[in-house]
Amino acid sequence: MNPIPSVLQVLLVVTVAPSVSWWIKKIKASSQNRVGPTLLQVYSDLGKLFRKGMVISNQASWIFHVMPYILFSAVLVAASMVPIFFKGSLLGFSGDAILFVYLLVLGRFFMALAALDTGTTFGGMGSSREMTLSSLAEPALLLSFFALAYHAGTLSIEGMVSHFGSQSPLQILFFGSLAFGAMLIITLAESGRIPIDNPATHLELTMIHEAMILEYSGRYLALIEWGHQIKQFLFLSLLVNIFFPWGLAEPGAGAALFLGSLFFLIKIFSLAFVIGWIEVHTAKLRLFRVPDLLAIAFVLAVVSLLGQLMIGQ
Amino acid sequence: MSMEHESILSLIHFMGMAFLIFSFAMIASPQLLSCVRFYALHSLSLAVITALIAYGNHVEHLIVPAILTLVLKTWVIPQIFFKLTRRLGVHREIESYINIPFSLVLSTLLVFAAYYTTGDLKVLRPVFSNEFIPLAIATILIGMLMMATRKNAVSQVLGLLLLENGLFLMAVTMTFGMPLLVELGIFFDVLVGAIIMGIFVFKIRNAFEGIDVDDLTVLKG
Amino acid sequence: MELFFILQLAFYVLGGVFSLFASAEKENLSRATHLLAGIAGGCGMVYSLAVLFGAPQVSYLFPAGLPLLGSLEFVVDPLSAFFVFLISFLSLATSIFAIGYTRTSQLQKGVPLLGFLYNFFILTMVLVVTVRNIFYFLIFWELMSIASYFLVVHKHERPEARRAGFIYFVMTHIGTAFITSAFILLFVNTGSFQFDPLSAHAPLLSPAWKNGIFLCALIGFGAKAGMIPLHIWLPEAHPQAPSHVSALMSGVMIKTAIYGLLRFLFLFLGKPFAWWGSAILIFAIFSTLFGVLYALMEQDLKKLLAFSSIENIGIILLGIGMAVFFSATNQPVLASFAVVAALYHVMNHAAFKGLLFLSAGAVLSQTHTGNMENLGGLIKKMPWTAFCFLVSAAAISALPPLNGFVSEWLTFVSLLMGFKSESVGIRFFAPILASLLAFASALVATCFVKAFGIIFLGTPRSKCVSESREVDFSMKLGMGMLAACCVLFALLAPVIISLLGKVAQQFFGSEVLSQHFVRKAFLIDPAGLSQFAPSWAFIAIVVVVLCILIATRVFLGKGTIRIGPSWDCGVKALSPHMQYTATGFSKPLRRIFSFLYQPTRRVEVEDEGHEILRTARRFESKVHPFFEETFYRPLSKWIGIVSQKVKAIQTGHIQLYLSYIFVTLVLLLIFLRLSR
Amino acid sequence: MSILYLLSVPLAFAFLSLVFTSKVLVRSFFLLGTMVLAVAGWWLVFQSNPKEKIFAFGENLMMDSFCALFILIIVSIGLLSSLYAAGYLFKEDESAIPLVKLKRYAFFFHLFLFTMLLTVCSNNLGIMWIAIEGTTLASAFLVNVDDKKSSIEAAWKYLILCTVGIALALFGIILVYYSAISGAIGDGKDFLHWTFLMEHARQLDPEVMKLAFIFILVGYGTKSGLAPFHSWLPDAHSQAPSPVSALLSGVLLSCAIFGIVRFHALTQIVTNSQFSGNLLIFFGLLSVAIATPFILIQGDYKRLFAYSSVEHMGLVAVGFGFGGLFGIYGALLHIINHAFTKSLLFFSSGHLLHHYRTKEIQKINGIIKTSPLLGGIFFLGVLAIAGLPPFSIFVSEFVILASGFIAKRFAVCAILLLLLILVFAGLLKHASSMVFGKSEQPVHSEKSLLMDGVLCIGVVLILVMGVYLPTPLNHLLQEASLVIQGKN
Repeated sequence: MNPIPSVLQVLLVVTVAPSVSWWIKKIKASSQNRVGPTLLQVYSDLGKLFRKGMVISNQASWIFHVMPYILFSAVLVAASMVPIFFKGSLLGFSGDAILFVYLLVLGRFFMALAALDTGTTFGGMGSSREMTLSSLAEPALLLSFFALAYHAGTLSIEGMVSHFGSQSPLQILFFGSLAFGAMLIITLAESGRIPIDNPATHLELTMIHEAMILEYSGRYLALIEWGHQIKQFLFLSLLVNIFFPWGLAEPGAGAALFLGSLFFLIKIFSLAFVIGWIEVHTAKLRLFRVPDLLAIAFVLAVVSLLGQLMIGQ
Repeated sequence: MSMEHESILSLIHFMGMAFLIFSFAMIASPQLLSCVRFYALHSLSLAVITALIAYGNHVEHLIVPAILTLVLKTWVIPQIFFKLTRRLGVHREIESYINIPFSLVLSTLLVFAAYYTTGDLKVLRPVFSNEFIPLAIATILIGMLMMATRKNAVSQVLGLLLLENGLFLMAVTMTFGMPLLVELGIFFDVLVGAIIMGIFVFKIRNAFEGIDVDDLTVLKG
Repeated sequence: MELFFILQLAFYVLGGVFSLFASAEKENLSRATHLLAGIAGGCGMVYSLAVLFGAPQVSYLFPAGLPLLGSLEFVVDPLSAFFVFLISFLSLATSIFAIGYTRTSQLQKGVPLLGFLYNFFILTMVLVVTVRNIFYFLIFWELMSIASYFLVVHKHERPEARRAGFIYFVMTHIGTAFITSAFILLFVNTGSFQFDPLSAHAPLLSPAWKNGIFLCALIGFGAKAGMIPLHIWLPEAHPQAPSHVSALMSGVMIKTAIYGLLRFLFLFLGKPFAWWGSAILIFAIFSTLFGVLYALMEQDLKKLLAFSSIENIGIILLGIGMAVFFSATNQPVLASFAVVAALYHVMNHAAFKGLLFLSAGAVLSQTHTGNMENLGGLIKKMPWTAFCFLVSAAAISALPPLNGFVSEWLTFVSLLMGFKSESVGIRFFAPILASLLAFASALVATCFVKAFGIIFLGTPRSKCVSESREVDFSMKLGMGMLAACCVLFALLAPVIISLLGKVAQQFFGSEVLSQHFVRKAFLIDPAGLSQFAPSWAFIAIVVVVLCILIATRVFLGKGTIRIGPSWDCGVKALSPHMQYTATGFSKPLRRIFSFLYQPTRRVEVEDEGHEILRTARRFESKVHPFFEETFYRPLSKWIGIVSQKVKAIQTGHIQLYLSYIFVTLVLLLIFLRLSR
Repeated sequence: MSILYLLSVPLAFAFLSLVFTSKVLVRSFFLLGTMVLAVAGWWLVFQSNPKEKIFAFGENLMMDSFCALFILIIVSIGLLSSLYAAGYLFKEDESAIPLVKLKRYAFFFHLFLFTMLLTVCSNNLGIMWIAIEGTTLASAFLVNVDDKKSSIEAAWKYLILCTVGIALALFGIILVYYSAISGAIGDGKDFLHWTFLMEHARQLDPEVMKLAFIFILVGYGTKSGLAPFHSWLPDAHSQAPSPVSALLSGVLLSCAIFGIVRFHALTQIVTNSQFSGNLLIFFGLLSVAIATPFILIQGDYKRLFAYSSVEHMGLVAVGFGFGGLFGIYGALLHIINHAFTKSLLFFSSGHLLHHYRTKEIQKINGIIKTSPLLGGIFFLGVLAIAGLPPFSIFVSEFVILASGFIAKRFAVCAILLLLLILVFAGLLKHASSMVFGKSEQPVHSEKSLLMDGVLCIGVVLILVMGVYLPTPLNHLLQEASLVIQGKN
């Protein structure tokens, strides 16, 4: 099968990702009866950042310079493994869910190091909190993947998506909903949304993700922001394609691709609406209450696995 | 011959009783020198018993140990003790962990235990007459009691010699005595043992100004 | 090939003898000893790789000196060859490192003895994994412990070195006692001291004997491997030894225990029972979790690395546990995959843990302090060491392109193959274990972000960092070799797995073929769960990074860069003490897991009069060492009390001694009377 | 006749040493005596065929492979001890011992060797009893060479306790003699000959034999330092000068065990039950158990090695108790290994006393810094006695453990392993606190080549025996274990 649609898919992911984060900002603004940024505003911000010069700390070492590229490439490789607009993907054959999760860990590892590099308190605080919370989130994410793998019989994401595509919704409703709940909480944690981390503010009490990239500016900041938006988009597309897989086009179908991807965009924007709605209606949790939320996600994943075992497929 | 046999038998029993009384006397004597004298008498009765058994059963090679006991244990060893106590100027009384009446009660208990355990012993069919076995074991137990309760080094040695006498009586009544060579060796050992213990008592008195065994408790743990 | 085997032993002996005459001023002799050790490592790699690549087994028979106890026979079969390769390649790297390291001020005095013990230590390890006789195995096993004891106690002026040495030697001795009883139980069954009759007789063992022998072997080898309840010596002993030795101890010595365990489980005990698998899994998951949780709380770098060794031993045992479980429910192909996963992690751990200890040694040699709190900003002074530490930190946190991820992925998949077994218990617990493994590896990532960040990044926290400068060439070469291995072992994964397949064949018979695990460049699992191509992942990441670099350079030009001070909220006095410290970094986890750590903190506050602006003079926070406090300390206190009590029977009174004799005599007479 | 020659050598040199007046002559004849004895002993043992027995003095004296082993130990350790004593006691510096004491020491030393050889060579159980009593009397003077208060106390306790013990043993011998007579086997002359009794063991009465073995076990057990009767051992061995305590610990205890094993062999055949074996295992285990706490919290290193002797004698008793080829072979090998290792340890403690003038473990640290040779050998010696592999003790402990597992006594072996670990921990704690660390006391270090030479010979011996066992020794051991099992 020709690789062109999958290459196209990666490019499409890269371009559509900022629009989803714009859509969430738009929902928040409208619910606070503000106007909110226009669609072009997000893209122009990125463009502006790319063109601006950079102010780099005198303490920074080569890790500070290398980190944005590693982060962006890790997210990009992860994106090329996940079927988004249709059931195929560029590098899906080379790995499975574990590789996907650990690619994100690679990005986070270097981001935490770069945060410590400039020797500021914010960097240390951000990396310490980020690594702690992500190490609590990772087992829940992997366990929900394992629960899905138990049902789908394979660990590769492509396999899971095509398997759940052919399943009738009623059959997987019970354990699927539990796994969806767990994955949703993890998506909020990974993309740094409200209940866990406040993306919009620079108040040291609340920021985790922002604290790490405080020292960045110009091109590096653009790459990091963009990577972050792609990662968020990836998680949302994972949720959509695994739990609401209907209408996703087969890899070969030329014409159906457009229809399938259109249908996918609708689904993704509605899920983004849900994220935005959650963000508006919940307050940020205290830092040491977040482990309880992640524990809930872990329990949901365990129960979904137990459910499958008890009911027996 | 039989009458003579009876009289020898009764004589032996009388000496056996004397043997037991003297061991009681030794444990009950408050004075060191009287204890040594009783030891001499105790060995004398042992010698007589041995001689009588030898004569009664025509066991010639028992005569030599009888004479040796007579010479060594009734005369040589007591002399050593007398010279020792005189030279050392050791005070005469015998200190003990338990007072004399209590030690007498204990020794009677031991004698009763000896008779109870070995009185009707089917296993040991002694050559001569079987009531001497409990007597010998009683003497051994009294010797042990004496050693375990006396504070004075010399009286400990006396307890040991009392124990040896019990053993020797057992040997004589059980098997008409060991082969001559072994008997000589045992006597020689007992004699040298007594001499060396005497030397050591002398050393203790020099070092500790007194032969009270309680000072000898420096080495612990 | 026998020639290379003899050559290796000869070179070690020669190196040892050479070092006895070397002394501080005669530099070239101490350099020669480590060079010889390196060459010996090279020879070892030659014949072990040859055997792994299919050459016939190397075997050698020494004339035995002792009667009654069998012959001193050495055979290098695939399993031994793998471990010899491990020992040789790591000792090659550490020897090259040691050439420079022994010259630094760290180890000026006692060099001759150190060199001799170093060579002797590696020699005994090689002998342990190749000997084929019970009695001589135990002799070399204890010689290995003696050599490592003297290395741990090398700087014996410090009381903690002596204490660490003591704990280490006693715990090893306890382990050896169990191993001895396991071996003798086997000997009693088969009547021979050689290994081959033991494995031949394996199927005829009765269940009671098998369980007994299994327990003894598990406890014995577990104590040496640092399994969780018996691990207390590891964080004490490894930091005290010189760094290139603790690299060997962590990288390879605890693996000889894994070698012993494998030989028992799959060769001597025939078909295992299912509960063995679950027992090993329980110990494994505890070791993994407790290992990393305690590593996170450490300030001393080498103690942190020692605890992380416990964690990696847990991962290896997870693989072995699943292998035992699968072979108990007679699925040999799945079992061999799990064994391959465990062995692969053994090799990877040797590579990156060795590199971690070597770079820690480099840092120690320059800054003379292992405490992370007063390091920082070393990346500017020691860039090469920092790069190697970064590579090994990334590898141990299982980041994709490197070898850590490959063996972690294999362990994950071997755990998840539990789906295929029919017992519901394992079908449920296998994924739970896998998620706990994920949790542990995430914590490892946190731990090594802390370690690397606090030591190498940010601004120097104390002046001892300023005098340090990059280490000399031999140390850099040693570290570079191991860093290259971390990448190489990832890219060559298909080749390595087919080699390890041969070792699995030795355990599970010949129907296990390597194409069950490898298809061209892909690692596949026999249960068909998933596939993974390490080379593809590596190429993908590198290519994408280059593309982005070139794209931004071409489209947006160079871009102006202005150097300015880090953001200091306008305070204008961003002092190094404002940075996060190691204690601070692990503070959130200490709070979240306070039920386990029971943290205690003591703050000495000093206020010059006004109580608002008080300055904390001294802050001390301690974590409750669970195992020492609840089991080992009370045990030793109890032994002390009992001994004091028993001491009372020797009061010095002669009468008492006499009554001991008489009372025993009377009791014996009564016993005789009753027993008749 | 050659046994009589062997016995006459020490006797002759004992009385010879009283004759001389100058210290040099006494010293040289003292050394000459043990050298001649050693050569005579080795020649006698290694030229005779281990299979058959050599009789002398009307079958009262006998030498078979079992006795030959002990002769080897006595003469070798005697030689080592006299070499060490030549350097340790006969030194010329200010604290030299007066000539009269040296002559007395030489006299009793050779007498002591004579009595031990007599014990081992005697076929007649009565003569064996007399010889063992002789060893007590001879060594009583050796214990308190320097007339300090504590050494007199130790000698006194040693004398009284051992004499009481041996008296009880006499009772056992009487019982054996009695059972021989009541069995009415042959003419009365050689009823006490061990070889005779072994041949006619079937006719002896089992009940009397059991009673006799109990008295023998209590009697000779006191002499060999088994558990409840061991109280004299730490005092005597720690107060005696080092060459003497090496001889006491290494050889005298083994000769007492020799006595017990002879009766054990006899009882095993007479009662053909494990009665005596179980008793030996019980008391052996009790000795190891009682010695362990003392080793753990000991303050004085000579007492530490004395208690380690109690522990190793317990191990030997357990080895004989397990029985079988492995058990007896291991126990005999353990006696030899223990003799050499323990004497090395006492020689090194003599060195320590010589250098540091104190027996306190706390007061000594950093030996490796002040005198590396002594520190190294001392530490290796302690590792050897703790039973670590390259040394010989590990070989025999392994064989004894193997025999324990063969005899299916898992509980006993488990307890033994646990106790051995505790002993190892105790010994290591003391040794590492003494050898390592910073040393601050002044050291009176005048080197004596002879003493260091003996130490080096000792270390080399135990290392070699840990790896290689000479074949003639191996034949002797195999033959001896057959003799004890009564199969030859």
